[in-house]
Amino acid sequence: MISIHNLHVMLPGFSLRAVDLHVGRGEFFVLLGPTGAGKSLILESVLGNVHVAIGQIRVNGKEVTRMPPERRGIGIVYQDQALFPHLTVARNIAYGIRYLDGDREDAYRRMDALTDRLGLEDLLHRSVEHLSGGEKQRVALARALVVRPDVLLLDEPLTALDPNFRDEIRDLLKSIHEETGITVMMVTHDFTEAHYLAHRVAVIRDGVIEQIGSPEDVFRRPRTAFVAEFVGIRNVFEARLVGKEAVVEDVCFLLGRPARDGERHVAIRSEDLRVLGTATRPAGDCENVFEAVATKVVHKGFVSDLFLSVHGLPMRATLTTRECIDLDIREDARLALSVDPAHVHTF
Amino acid sequence: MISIHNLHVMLPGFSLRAVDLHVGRGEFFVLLGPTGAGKSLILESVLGNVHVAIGQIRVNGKEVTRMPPERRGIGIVYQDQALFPHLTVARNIAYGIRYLDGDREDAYRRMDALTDRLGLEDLLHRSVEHLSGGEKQRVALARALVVRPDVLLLDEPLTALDPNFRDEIRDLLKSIHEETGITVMMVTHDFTEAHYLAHRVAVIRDGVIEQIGSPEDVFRRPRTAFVAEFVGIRNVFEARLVGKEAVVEDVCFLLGRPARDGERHVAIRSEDLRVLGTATRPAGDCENVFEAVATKVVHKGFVSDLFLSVHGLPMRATLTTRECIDLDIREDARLALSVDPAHVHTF
Amino acid sequence: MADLRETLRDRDVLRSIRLSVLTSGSAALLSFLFGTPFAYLLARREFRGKKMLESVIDLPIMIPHPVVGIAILGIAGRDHWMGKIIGALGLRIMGSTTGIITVLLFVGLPFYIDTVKAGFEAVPRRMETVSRTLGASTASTFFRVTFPMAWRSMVVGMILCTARAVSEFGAIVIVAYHPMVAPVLIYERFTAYGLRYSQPVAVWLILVCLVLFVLLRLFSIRKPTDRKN
Amino acid sequence: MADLRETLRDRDVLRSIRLSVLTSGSAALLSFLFGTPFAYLLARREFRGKKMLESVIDLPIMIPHPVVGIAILGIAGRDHWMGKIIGALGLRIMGSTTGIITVLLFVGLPFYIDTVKAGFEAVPRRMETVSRTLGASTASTFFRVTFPMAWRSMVVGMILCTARAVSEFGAIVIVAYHPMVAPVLIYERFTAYGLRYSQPVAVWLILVCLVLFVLLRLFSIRKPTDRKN
Repeated sequence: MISIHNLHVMLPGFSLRAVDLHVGRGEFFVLLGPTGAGKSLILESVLGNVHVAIGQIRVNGKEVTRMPPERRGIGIVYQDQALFPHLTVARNIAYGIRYLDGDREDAYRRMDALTDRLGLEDLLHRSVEHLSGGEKQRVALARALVVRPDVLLLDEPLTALDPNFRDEIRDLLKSIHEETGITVMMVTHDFTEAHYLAHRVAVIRDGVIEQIGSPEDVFRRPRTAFVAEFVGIRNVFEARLVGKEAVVEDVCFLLGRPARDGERHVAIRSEDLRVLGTATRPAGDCENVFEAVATKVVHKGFVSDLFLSVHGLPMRATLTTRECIDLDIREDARLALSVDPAHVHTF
Repeated sequence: MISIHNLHVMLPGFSLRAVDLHVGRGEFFVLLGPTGAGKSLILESVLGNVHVAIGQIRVNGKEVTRMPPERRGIGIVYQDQALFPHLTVARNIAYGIRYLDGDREDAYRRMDALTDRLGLEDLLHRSVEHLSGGEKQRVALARALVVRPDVLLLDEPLTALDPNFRDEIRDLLKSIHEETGITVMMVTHDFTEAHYLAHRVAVIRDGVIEQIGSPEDVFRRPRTAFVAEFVGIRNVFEARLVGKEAVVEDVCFLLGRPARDGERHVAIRSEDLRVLGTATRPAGDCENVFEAVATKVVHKGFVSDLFLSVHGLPMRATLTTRECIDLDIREDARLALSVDPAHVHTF
Repeated sequence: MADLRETLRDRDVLRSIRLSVLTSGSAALLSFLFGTPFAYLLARREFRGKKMLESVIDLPIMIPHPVVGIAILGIAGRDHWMGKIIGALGLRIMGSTTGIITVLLFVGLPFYIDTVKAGFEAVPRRMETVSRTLGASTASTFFRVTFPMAWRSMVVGMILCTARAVSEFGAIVIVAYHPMVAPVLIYERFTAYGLRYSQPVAVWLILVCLVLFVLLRLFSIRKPTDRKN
Repeated sequence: MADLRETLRDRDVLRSIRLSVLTSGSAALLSFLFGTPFAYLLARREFRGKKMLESVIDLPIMIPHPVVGIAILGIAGRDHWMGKIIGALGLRIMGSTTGIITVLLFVGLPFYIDTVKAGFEAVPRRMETVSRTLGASTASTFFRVTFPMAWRSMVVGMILCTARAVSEFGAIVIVAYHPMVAPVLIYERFTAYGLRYSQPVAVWLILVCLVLFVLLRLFSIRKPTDRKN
C-alpha cells in the first residue's frame, strides 16, 4: 500500500506539483507518461532519493517521507537491472538476507523457491556480466523479492529488453504479482504494457497527474485530449456538443448519453469504427452510419489501418487484415461506416 | 542499387561471413535481426567505415569497396541523428551543397522544396539542440536527401523515437521513398517496421544471412526456426513429415502441399488458427479441425492471446478481443480449432 | 653501466632514494586516509561552494613548486597561528622528514582525490539505491557495493600520488634541502660536479618511476568495451 | 602590501615574470601546432604500438623534474646526435631562452595532448561519417565538424600547458639558471635573502597562475546535463 499526498518536488528546470496517489494493498499500479513527464521522479520520491519539498508519502500506513530508503520496506527493479557486477548471481540474490530480522534459514528457503520459480537454478554461480537481458531482469526481480518488501517498484522493467524477452518478462511480472499478492508500482511509457498489467494507471504529463483509473477506463474514457492521444485514440476532435449529438465540421455523431456541461471533445477509437461494406448507404443526418472514402490502406500484419475521409473529416479505422481483404477495401473505395453511440466518447 | 558480394569483415570477437546481397534500383530493402547480429556492420561496410577483408561492394554499378565515403554517393540517417550541434537547422541541411558539382541554385531550390515537404520551414533558424526527436529525424533526412545520394542508408531510424513520433516518421519514410524513388537500405530489429516499409528483407543472425525475401515471404514462409520465431510465429514445432501430413506428438496437421525432402519443422502463425466455437467437434485424424482446451486468455486491447492445449501440445492463437468476447472464450473452455492447410508452413 | 653499479655503492644515493620512496609512500597513505572520504563527499553530495572547493583542491597542481614550498613555510612559521599549533605539537617542518611529507601530501593529494572521485562517480547511484532498499545502511552499502567497485581507482590514485611525490623537487628544495631526497641529491650533484655525475642517480630514480608507471598501467587498464552493433 | 608594490618596481622581478609568461606561451603555441595532429591521430586511429606511444607521452608527467632537465641536457649535449643537429642549426639549449622553451614544451605537451585527445574522442565518429557521406573530404570534415566541436578542448589544453609551464622549476633550474624565469628568481631570493624576500615575488607569480586558473574554469565549464527522467 502506497499513499502519496500532496507531493511537491522541485528540481532545477522541473517540478512535480500536488501529486496525490493511493495504491491499494496488492494492487498493480502503473505510472504512465511520455519521457520527461516526471514518473520516475515519483518513484525516486517513494524510494527516498529526492528531497520532498511538501507532502507525505506512506508505505503500508507508515509515514516514510523523511525515512532513509533501508527502513521503507521497498523493493526496486530498474530498467538496467543494476546488478552488482562484482557478485555472482547467487550473491546478488542473497544480498539483502543478512539485514532481515528473524529466521535466516527461512529466507534461504525462500530464495531457493524463488530461484526455482524464476528458472535461475543453473545460473546461480555465474557472474552477472554475461547474462542475457531477460536473465538479468529475473535476477533483479529475485533479489528484490527475497527480502519480502511491502511494496515493489518497477522502473521501466521491459523497455531495455529485446522484444522476445519483453513478452516473457511481462508475463512473469503478471504471474509473480498474482502469486505473491505484493503491491506493485510500475513506471512505463508504453500503454500496451500498462493495459496488460495494471489494475489502475495514472497518466502523468509535465509533473501533473492528468487522469487516474482502470486501464479500460483510461483507454475508453480519457478525460483530456493528451490522454486520448497517449492511449492511442486516433480520432480526437473538438466538437459542438448539444444533447445527444456531437457535431464536428459537417459530421454529426450520435452519443450514447447526453453530453455533460463543459465537454468540448469527441474521441473514437479506430477499432470501434465498423466498416459495413463497400456499398454506399445514404447517410442520414444523425444515425451514426456514415459515407466515407478510403484515402489509404496500410496492411500491418494481422491488422490494417484504414485512413478515411468522412465528408472531408479525416478519420482512421483499424480492421483485421482478413476483414480488409474479405471486404476488398482499396484506396478510393467508397464505404459505409458505423459506430456504436456508446463508443463515441466525449470529454 | 547496392550489390554486396561475398563480404567478409573481421572484428575482434565478431565477424561477418560471406554476405551476399543485391538491392535493386528504387527498392526499399531492410536488414533485420536481433541486437548484435551484425546488421549495422553491413551498413558500416557500405559506408566505408570498416576494413573489408574479402569481398566487393558496388553502388549503382560502381565498385566502391576501397573508396573513401565521400565518393560513394551514399546518404545516411542514424538512430541518434548525428546532427551537427554547432550549426543551425538550415546549415545542417545545406551542409553538403557546397560539394555538389553543377548548379548550386538548383540545390538550394531543392532544399527549399525538401524543407517544405518535411515541415521544417519554421525551424530553419533554430539550433538543433532543442528539437524533438521527430524534428531531428526530419532534419537528418533532409540533410541526407538534399545532395541526392544514389542510395540512402537508415540505421534504426525509428528505434530511439517516442512511440507517437515513431508512426509519423515511419509514414514519412514510406512516402518520401515513394516520392523520390531512391534506393533505401534500412537496419532495424523490429519486424513490424520491416513488414510495413520493406520490399524485401534479409534476416541476419550472428553475421550470417539466414533468409532473404519479401516481408510476406519471410513472414509466411520462414526457412529456419530462428527466422520463424523472429517474425513472431508462436507455433513452431519439430515434426515428422510424410506426404501431405505433419505429425507433432499426438497431433497431425494436414498440409497444403506435400512436404519436401529434408523438411523437419512446422510453423503456424497464431492468427491463422481459427476458433470455430466453444462446442466440441469430434476431431478426425487428419482434417485440420482439432479439439483444444483454453489454458489462458490474455486481452491486450484490440487483440487477445489465447493459450491452448491441443491434445497436450501447447499452442497459441490470436483473435480480436471482440471475437473472444462474442465466442465467450474463458479459461478451461473446450474449443474447436481449425487451420487452413495452406497456412501450415513446413521447412 | 659501470657508473650505474658504482652509484649503487654510494650510501648517499641509496639513502636519498629510500627517503624519497618512504616519504612519497607516506604521502600516498595519508592521501588514502584523508582523501577517500573527501572524494566520496565530492562525488555523491551537492552542497554550496562545492565548485569552489574543487577549484581549491586542484590549485596545488598549478602553483609553481617553489611557491608551494614558500607558502608551506609561511604557514608553518612562528608568526602564523597554524605554525604555533604545529610548534606546540612538537613538530618541525623546516628541514625535517615531517616537512617533506607535508609538502608531498600537499602536491599529491589533488591527484588522489581527482582519481578516486572519478572512481566513485563511475559507480551508478542506482546500485547504491538498490543496496539501501535491500536493508543496507549507508555504511554497509559503502563497504559492500561502492568500495568493491571503486577500490581500483584508489590504487591508481595512490600510485599517481606516489609518482607525483617521488618526482617533486621545487617545493622540497625550499622546505627541506636536508634530509636529502633523490631529486635534491641529483640537483646538488649537478651543480657541484656537473652533468656526468648527476646522470647515474637520475637513471636510478627514473627506474623507480618506471616501476610505478608499470603498476599504474596494470591497474588502470580499462576492460575492452563491448562491440556496439 | 607595501612589499608587493615595491616588488613591482624591481626590474628583475618584472623581467622574470615576463620571461615566464612568454616562454610558457610559446610552449603552449608549439603544443598547439605539433600536438593537435598528434592528438587527432591518437583519438581516431588504431595502430600497432599505440598503447606504448600513449605511455611515452605521459611519461614526462611522472619523471622528476631535475631528471627531465638532465635528460634534455644529455640529449642536447655535443656527444649526442641530436645535440649535433641542434648545434648545426645554431641553437643553444643550455642557459638560453630556446632551452627554457624546449624544457617547457617537454613538460607541457603531455597535458595538451591528453586534453585535446579527450576533446576529439568526445566528437562522435558518426558526425564525421555523416560529413564524409555529404561529400566532405577528411580535411573539410576536420575543419567544418571536428574542429568547431573540439576547439574548446584545445583552448583548455593550451591553458593547462601554459599553467604547467609557468610553474616549472626543477627542470629549468638545471637547463637554464639564466635567463631567470620567475620560479628560479623566487628560489634565488629565498636562498640568498630568506623567506621574507621571496614572498612578494611568489605572490605575483601566484596571481599570474590564478588568472590562468580562472580562464581554465571559464572554458572547461560543462554544460548542465539534461535531467534524466
